[in-house]
Amino acid sequence: MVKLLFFAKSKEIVGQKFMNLNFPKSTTRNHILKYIVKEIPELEQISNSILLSLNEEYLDQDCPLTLKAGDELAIIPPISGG
Amino acid sequence: MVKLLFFAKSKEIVGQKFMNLNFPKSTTRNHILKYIVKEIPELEQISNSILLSLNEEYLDQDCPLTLKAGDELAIIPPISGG
Amino acid sequence: MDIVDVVEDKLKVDEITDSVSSPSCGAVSIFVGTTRNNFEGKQVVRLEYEAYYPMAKKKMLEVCASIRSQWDVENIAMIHRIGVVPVKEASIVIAISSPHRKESLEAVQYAIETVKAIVPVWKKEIYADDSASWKKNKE
Amino acid sequence: MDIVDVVEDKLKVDEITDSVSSPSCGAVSIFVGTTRNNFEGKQVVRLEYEAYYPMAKKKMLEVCASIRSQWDVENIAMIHRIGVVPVKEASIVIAISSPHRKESLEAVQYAIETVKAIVPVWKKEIYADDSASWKKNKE
Repeated sequence: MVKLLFFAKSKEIVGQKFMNLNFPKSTTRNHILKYIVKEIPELEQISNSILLSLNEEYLDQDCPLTLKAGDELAIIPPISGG
Repeated sequence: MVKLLFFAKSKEIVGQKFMNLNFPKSTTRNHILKYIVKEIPELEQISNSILLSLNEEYLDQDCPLTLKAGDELAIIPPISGG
Repeated sequence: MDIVDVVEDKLKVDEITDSVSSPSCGAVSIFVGTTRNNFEGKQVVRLEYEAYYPMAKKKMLEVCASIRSQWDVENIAMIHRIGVVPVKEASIVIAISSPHRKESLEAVQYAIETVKAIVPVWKKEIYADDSASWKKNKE
Repeated sequence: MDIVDVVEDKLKVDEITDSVSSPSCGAVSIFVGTTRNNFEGKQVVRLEYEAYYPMAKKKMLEVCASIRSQWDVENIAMIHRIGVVPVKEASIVIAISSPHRKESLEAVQYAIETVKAIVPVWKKEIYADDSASWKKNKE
């Protein structure tokens, strides 16, 4: 089980702060995003503008990666701090 | 009579904050400086590094100028504010 | 010393300045981001900030490390306020001390640019007509 | 609003920041010049500042005018402390607010450079061995 966190607009859309999901173990950033949108179709509207993070690091590139239990994914809508 | 103010090192050299002096009425920056050094020879040691101000404006150039009673001249050693 | 934090309380510029000042430094440069009362003609009544806490702190520490690789600075503090921030109050304070002024002046400018680009914090503007909008920092 | 002053009291960064912040501004950039404890290996125990009061204020107002001719800023405060300034305490605080951050960040850098170049204020360093030296700002 992987914990998926929602912030800002994505949190408003989903209506909760996080969700536990079973992701495929061997995957890539783009597969994760597709999987999230399949599981939570309301997120499709913002899927082009969001970033993903894994264990507090941005997933910038679509490289192969392996998820393990306890990993923390997050949906990062466009940031606006400062 | 013109009031001549001393600051920082020039004040330490002269030992007072100001002095009233009778300057020639029609003069220039360079004449004023020569006149000051003639009246107060101790200032010669710093005369190459100081600026002069007249009524709170720097005398940058050696242009003709006219002094009148009540004018305020000041010796401005190298500044170090901030 | 690097001090980074995400807090819900009002930010105190004096305390943050004191926390970075050092007897071997001649300069502290500070940037304070404050809440504006307008956006494209609409009246902003308040801002609400939220953060991905641990990642925000981690990214702020990365900004500190990046500053230190570029400038000779002594102490860095970056404190972001979240929750409701009323108009005129500070949402972020960045304070940097350095032996000479040039370093902290340049570093504070780099710091706010970089924080805005990489630290996961979100701002929602709430307008006088009750509408609201999640903002997006410019690239 | 331009606030310039030469004072003998301890400078309060909070108060000066508040005095420039404005509901229409998103940024306040601040520079704090502080007393260092060393100069070329010599231990500085304190600094003594003196100013040509009226001319110093006049020149600070000129710096304000010059800033406004170059950047869109809202409020400017420049307060120079004179008399004895102990190590670590502030000798000058410059705070500038602007609607957007770029303007106040650039303006505060220009402000401290220009103040150091034209405002008639003098600093004497007093060292641990009782010797002293009138300083000179670099060009």
